[in-house]
Amino acid sequence: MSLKSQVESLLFVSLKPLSLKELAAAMKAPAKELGEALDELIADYAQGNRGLAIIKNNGQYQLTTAADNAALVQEFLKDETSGELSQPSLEALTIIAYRGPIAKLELERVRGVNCSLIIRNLLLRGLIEERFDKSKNENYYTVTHDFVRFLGLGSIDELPDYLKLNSAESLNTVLAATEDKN
Amino acid sequence: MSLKSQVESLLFVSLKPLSLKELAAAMKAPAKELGEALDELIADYAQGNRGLAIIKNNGQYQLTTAADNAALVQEFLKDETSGELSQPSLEALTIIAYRGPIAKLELERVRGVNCSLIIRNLLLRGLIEERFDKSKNENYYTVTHDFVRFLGLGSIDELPDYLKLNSAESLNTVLAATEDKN
Amino acid sequence: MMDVTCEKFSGPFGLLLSLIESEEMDITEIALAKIADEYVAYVRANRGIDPEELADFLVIAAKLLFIKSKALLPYLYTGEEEEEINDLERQLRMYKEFVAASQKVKELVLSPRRSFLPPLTKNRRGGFNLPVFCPPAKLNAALLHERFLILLANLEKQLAKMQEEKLPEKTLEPKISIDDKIASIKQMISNKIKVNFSRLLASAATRTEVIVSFLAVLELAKQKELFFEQDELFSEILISRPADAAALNNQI
Repeated sequence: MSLKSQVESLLFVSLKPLSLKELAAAMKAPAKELGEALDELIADYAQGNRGLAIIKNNGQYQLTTAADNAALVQEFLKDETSGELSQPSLEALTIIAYRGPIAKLELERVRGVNCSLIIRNLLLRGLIEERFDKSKNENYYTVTHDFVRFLGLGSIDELPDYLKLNSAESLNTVLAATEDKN
Repeated sequence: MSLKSQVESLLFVSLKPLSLKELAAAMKAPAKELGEALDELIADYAQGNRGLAIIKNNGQYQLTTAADNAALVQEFLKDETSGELSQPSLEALTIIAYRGPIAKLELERVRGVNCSLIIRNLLLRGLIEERFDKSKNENYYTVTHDFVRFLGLGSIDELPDYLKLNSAESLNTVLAATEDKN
Repeated sequence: MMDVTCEKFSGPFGLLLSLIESEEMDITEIALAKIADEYVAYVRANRGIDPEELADFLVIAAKLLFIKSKALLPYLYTGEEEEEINDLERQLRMYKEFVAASQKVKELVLSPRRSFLPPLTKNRRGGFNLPVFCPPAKLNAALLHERFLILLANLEKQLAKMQEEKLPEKTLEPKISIDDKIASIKQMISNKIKVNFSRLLASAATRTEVIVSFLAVLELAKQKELFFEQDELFSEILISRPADAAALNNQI
């Protein structure tokens, strides 16, 4: 594939702006040619009535949405994070509330489906937080202080029936099965 | 800005695949015109030696990197997911890919063996998803966008011999027999 | 003693297909009849068969033996069973197509071509000034509690179901062995001179055991350990040892 195509892929997956030097290193390409490919790509985006644009700032490049669509995007993102939770998200949040800290794999075991997107969505809304456990080499999830306060509680163990439900037999069984498999 | 530009912006910022309906609601645009704009955008990406591509699966759209740049992007992301699948999982996935949405009973009829564990495993790995069909009172399975991305395809109907296997008469006959027996 | 031609197979159809292919035959009734014994031997040896799948293997074994017996004694069959045999052939042909397709899918999965997404993080939303905390307005502690109870109830149902599915498997395992069944049939026959076939089946507790009994009797017949008598079509089948049968015939 051409340099232009390659650099477009990298800018798309990168979450931070990249310098010409970083891009050239990743692509093992000469900086000069790469710079030309970038200029061409920027021109393509500018001409083509596109929804994306490349911002060049302090010698760093970043792919972003076109400025003209900013209002639409802003509203879309706001709606995405402000509505009521979907049933699966609510279920995941409930499990994290009563059973946190809980690992992603454990949560998935309880729900029977992959939960990557749901976790990300709950994180984005500030309802849960992620903590990396070095000894287990895994991320663990708990509800945030903001969320506990939103529920009108002093701490999460003030949820109804917390003590009993936190150690519910069926959950223990399912999670014990998780440990076996690993 | 044009619909094509707007839809490109939304697909870029969305964390999950979006359906025509969701996009139309966010953009307050008629679904039919939006569908045409999406088709145009997909064609633009496919023709233009581009670093991006749109995957369409289950009536949902997602913006991704072009499959041809995989080696470069994989190295950049330090992604280590390998496509390791056991033969039974591979068979089940293949049948779901070609025949989805498909019910568990139909899948088992094709494989001649109980598939509960395999389905559970594929759900946990996020390779298939389950949808409950109220009118038939049964769960139906389809492959996920993640799996289509692993295949490096733009949509599942690009699989070899898709049309033939998707509508294989032999399958229709056998599955008709399944329905009779239940 | 057994020629292990298929190290790796996936489920009962996989085994069937690899046996037929190792004989370089097409999927036909004749082919199915021909590999019936090999299939049964394979299931008996129980190599690489997941215990949870054993019942599915036995169902196919029973169908194959049925096809084989039809090939040997065609006049006993009325034609009604034709549909069932065709059905198995059709299923197998279709399965074969999907196995071939799965190899192509495997190539695609293993090929370097693949599409990627940016890692799932909130950075992409930078610049849009989104609030950091967006709780769903209607959510409260009581609702969380209610949802959690529903979840636990569902989990318990699931666990109970899994338990149920596991139980027969445990009770089935000691009974499932064809060798045991052969031994017990030999025992029955050595105690009595003749045994009714229906009596053998009457002692079977489950469908799987009926199949196992049937397989065991066929196996004994093949090894010429048993002698079968039947006065007329559909009448009771009497089983005896060849020696006893010879002795009885001599007396008469």
